Amino acid sequence: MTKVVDRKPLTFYERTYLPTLLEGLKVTARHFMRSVKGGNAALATGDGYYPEVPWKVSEGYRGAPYLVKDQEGNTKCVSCQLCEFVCPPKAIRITPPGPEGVPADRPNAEKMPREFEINMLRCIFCGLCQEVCPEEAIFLQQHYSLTGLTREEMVYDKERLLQLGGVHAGIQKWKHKLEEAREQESFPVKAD
Amino acid sequence: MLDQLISDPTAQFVAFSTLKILVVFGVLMTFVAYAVLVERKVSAFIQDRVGPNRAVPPLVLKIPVLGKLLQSMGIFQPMADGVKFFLKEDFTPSYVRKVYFWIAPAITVIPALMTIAVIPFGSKLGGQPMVIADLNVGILYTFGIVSLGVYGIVLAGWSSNSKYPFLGGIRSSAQMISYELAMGMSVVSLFLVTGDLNLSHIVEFQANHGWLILYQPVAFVIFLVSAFAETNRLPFDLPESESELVGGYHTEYSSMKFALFFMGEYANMIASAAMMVTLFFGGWSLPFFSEPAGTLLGGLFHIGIFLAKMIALVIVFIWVRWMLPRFRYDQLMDLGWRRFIPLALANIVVTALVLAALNH
Amino acid sequence: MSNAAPNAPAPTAPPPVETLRIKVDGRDIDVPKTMPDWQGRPQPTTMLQACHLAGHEVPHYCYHPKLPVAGNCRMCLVEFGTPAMDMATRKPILNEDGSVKIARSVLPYEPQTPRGAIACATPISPGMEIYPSSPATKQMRESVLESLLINHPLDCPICDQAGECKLQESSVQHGQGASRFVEAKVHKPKAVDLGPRIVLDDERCVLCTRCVRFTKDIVGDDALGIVNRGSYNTISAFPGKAFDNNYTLNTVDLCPVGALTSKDFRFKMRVWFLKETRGICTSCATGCNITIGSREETVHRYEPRENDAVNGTWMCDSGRLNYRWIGRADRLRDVTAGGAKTTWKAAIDAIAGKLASAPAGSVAIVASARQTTEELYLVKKLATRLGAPTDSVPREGEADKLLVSADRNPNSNGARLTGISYTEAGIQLPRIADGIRNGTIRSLVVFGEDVTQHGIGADLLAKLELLVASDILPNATTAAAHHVLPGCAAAEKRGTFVNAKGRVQRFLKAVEPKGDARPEAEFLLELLAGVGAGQFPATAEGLFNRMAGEIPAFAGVEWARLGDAGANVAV
Amino acid sequence: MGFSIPAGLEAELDALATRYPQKRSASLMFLHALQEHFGCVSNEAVEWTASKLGLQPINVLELVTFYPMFRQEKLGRTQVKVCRTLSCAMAGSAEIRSHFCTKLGLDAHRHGAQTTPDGKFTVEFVECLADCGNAPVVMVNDDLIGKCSAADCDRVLSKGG
Repeated sequence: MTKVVDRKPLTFYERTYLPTLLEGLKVTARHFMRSVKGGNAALATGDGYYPEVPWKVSEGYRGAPYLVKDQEGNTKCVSCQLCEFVCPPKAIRITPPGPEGVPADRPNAEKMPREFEINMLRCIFCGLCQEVCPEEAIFLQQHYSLTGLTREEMVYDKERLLQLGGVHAGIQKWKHKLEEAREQESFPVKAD
Repeated sequence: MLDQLISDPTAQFVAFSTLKILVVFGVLMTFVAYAVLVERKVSAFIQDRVGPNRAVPPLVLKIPVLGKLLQSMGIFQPMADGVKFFLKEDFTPSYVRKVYFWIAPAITVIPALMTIAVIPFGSKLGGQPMVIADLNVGILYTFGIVSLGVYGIVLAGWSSNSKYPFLGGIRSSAQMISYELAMGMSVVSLFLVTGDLNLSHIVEFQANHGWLILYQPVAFVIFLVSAFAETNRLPFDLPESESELVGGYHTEYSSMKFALFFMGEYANMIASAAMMVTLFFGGWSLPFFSEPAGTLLGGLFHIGIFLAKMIALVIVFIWVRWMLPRFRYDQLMDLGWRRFIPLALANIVVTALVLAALNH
Repeated sequence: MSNAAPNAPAPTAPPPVETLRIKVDGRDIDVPKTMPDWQGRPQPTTMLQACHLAGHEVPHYCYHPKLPVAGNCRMCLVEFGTPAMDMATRKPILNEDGSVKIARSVLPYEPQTPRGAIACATPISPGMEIYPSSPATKQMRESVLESLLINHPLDCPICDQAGECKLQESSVQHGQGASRFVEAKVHKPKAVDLGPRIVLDDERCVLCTRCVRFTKDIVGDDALGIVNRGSYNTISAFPGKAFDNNYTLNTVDLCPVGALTSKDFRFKMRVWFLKETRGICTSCATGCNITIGSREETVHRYEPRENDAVNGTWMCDSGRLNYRWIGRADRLRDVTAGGAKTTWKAAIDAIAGKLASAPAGSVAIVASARQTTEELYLVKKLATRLGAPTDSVPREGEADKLLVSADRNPNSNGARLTGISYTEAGIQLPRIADGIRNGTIRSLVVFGEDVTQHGIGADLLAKLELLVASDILPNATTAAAHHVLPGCAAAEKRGTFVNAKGRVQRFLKAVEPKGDARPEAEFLLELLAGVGAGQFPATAEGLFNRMAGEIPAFAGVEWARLGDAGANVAV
Repeated sequence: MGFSIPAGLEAELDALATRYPQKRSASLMFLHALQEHFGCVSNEAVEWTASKLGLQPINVLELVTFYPMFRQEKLGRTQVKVCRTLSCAMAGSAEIRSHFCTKLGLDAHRHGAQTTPDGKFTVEFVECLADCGNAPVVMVNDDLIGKCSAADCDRVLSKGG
């Protein structure tokens, strides 16, 4: 439902723009004075300033995207390349396994990336990769301080992403499929 | 020989003028550098941040208490900035028009510095008038020089040969022309009141009769807003507008050439502030301290007064920046042409009528 | 699309098509009474075809215009109605306003429930009304789709079909957001090795039997069938028998879901990344129309492109897989002179200088019927200027009854029409060899062929004063050549081929040439200018039009009018 | 391979094939005959049938896997068919089957027919045996046992084998 809010006509004084102006000056002056007196926001919320005291990120903070493993230490990514497709700055680059490539390191998933690279210099931390991932294999994690001395160094490869990403204990879709299939067993399932 | 030279008035004038120019230039450049620091610090404080508090030369930290304090105040930041600007790669894109591209920063910064020449920044110091050039047409000189500054920006925008700078340059020229009119007309009423164009005389008038802001508040408002526009400060920074023109006219500039634009902007700001102090706030005078100084100490005190007023106005410039969003281009034009110019004209007429009535 | 060649006899006025007036989604439309079936024979028009003509696409899995109708997927169910008939008087019942009353098809004894019909197999009748977007039709589709998805593994992330999967598309358009199926799914064999080129995932199969019908009715190799019953239905080959004929990969295209996937393309690239370029298969003289799928200058697959005048919707496996050499690591990348790398400018200048000063008759040119018609035309211009004998190399194989032609060169007719080879390709080669042997021919220019395999041995090549070889891959001839000019695969340039039946078809560039390689036409133009043979248009379009203007067989044909389907020329 | 058809049977089947207007129509009769002879229809038998009738093996395999009466593996000497259609299912046919399975050491959770390793018994679920009034119904070879109880099962087990 649209609610129409009537705008009150401005008085002449208000139309000179001055009252809002002065109001604005007041607000900024207030903040200025507070900072001068030492009531700085960074100090008020933390223990100190950034490089010495690392910034404590909040729960929902979205930092660098990393790949995760499941609780059994297997790569979750199946190289579906949706993140590569959706990535607005084209920071993600996946080399699929190809016909003779490495099979997945967990049963039944059939597929995992041969190489998975994220160019952290291109990444804009938008989180679309995480959103689009059907396997819950990539997450924007709390790491915000990405530095390096060369451009090459800032292209994180699969090993590094997996190592930084850690473990995400989610549902193990492929494992359950395999178990379900094994229970029915009248059809052999190619596994492992 | 030397005695002769010392006693020769021309030689004296040359010597003192050179000295004044050097000192004023030095002070101005220092002010420019520290205006940047003040800008950053004030901005930070307004936004609940801390601002520059890192740069410190080696060994300074060894000084107990003071070293730490200087560092946290960011006193050395301008030096670091300067060094950084000098060391940055001076990159000239292949597609620019080289001559104009190179000359533009200079054209921006020189007029900004030259404006200072006619400002009386003190009463007298050891018998010397504290103004570099005590021109009879001081204010006309100022307007003439200031209007040259726009060429630097327009040239920079045009010669960069790329879209954003070009748009920035175009905006700048329109904006400068628009507000110069309003600015020029706002001061006409001041001269009606004082009957003189010489800035030193205007200051003296104020010392004797009270500040001109009391006589001409409308002119002050117009002058103040126009000064914001002339110096490309927010809310009138359309030629730069980082968010839409990615820097506008100086998008393609780097290193020292960029630094010159930067210095030009702040020098302009300081010059505007100095001009406002001179025109509206009684220059070096205070209501209870208005006699031209006879002693050295008094002279220095007057200079101090002038600088204090100027710094206060510079801080206002910075303060306003964090309070207003950027004007839209049509709003800017509307304000200039349809509000301020008629208002300034009306102000002149009213002032003239009032003066005529009083003189009768 | 009208692609009749202008020099073909003017078509006689087509007989008036008998039409029926029906209503599709409330709008009147006249549709032909009969339409061609999968073999091209006229059959009563079906509701699906009528809906197509009316602009309504009815979703379907088992129906394919080039396969016999099976009607087993039920996805094309639509609600319809026919004019109501008074049983006693055999007269149509009229509404109050005088229009014919339409009786919606309903279940017997349950007149509230609409009864759909499968649009792919139900012929239309006069006055019929089809409701392809009615609520009942939508509900039928939803239910059918839900049923098809009951045992589907939903493994799109690892499925090669994702992105071109009818099941995905229909799920988005007609499906339900969530599954209501809570029981354990039936699990079927996964990653079954069906044949040397095909992998089968039975869980994904929707049992449309397109593959079964294709291999039985089109190829005549009755190798696939459905075993077991009920929810355990499984596509299978007989145990121990591989599904192996030269057309197996068509079943991958046919498969509306990801059940049949190509081993060659397996897990190679997601289809949504592939740039699609219209090309022509170069493996034989049939000239099957293909779509080249490439990403970032790498060709990933060939797929057949529909052209009823040439290949229908099929192509053979051997042609489809004949692309890997384009990206081979040992491709000729550098222009070399005497084994040392040089520049195009230097090489062309040197060759042109030598050729221009060669006495008439001392130069021979061996071209290739794998080159484009435009290139062959330029080669012919060069030969005419130098007075050189020319020929191309014949390449013969076994023809099959479906697509593969005995002539394995894609452009033999192009070589013939441009005058490179005579009625029979290859008859000049022994004469050129003799010429080299007795010393009358001292310079040889070879395009895209290894002449050591075709009667001009390495000993003869050693006798030459000048051997220029332009090729794509290294071979004995390029090894012996004084000048090597790297050329392009068809996928790396634009041009035309004339197929065995005389159909001129154009193909477009899919990927950039590797290294310094350039399309042959480009450096032929420079060579021609260098030997003083005149200027020619620099684009494939311009060259083709110039050639068409000169060669009588091409009279009236223009690049722009070739379209995607090509045009016929007299051969 | 060890797959051979006795000459008599082959002649009989050849004669049978001629009785049909289309040769492939004889497939079912062939398969019945082969199953009777060998106890099951092996892949070799399928191939033999296909070659006899001018079909592809897969066509015959489709039939074999479709009809439940054709077996691809040899069954036990006593075949226990437990009905699992509605009436019997509601009357406890699942318990009957698992009773058989546990007694015979078979896996009650497995799908399809199971034969004991000694080849004596085969237990399987089948669809309706058309005696719903006497549910649960079990068919042991050709004998129908209505209102089957655990005791009936044990009796079958002790008798059969």
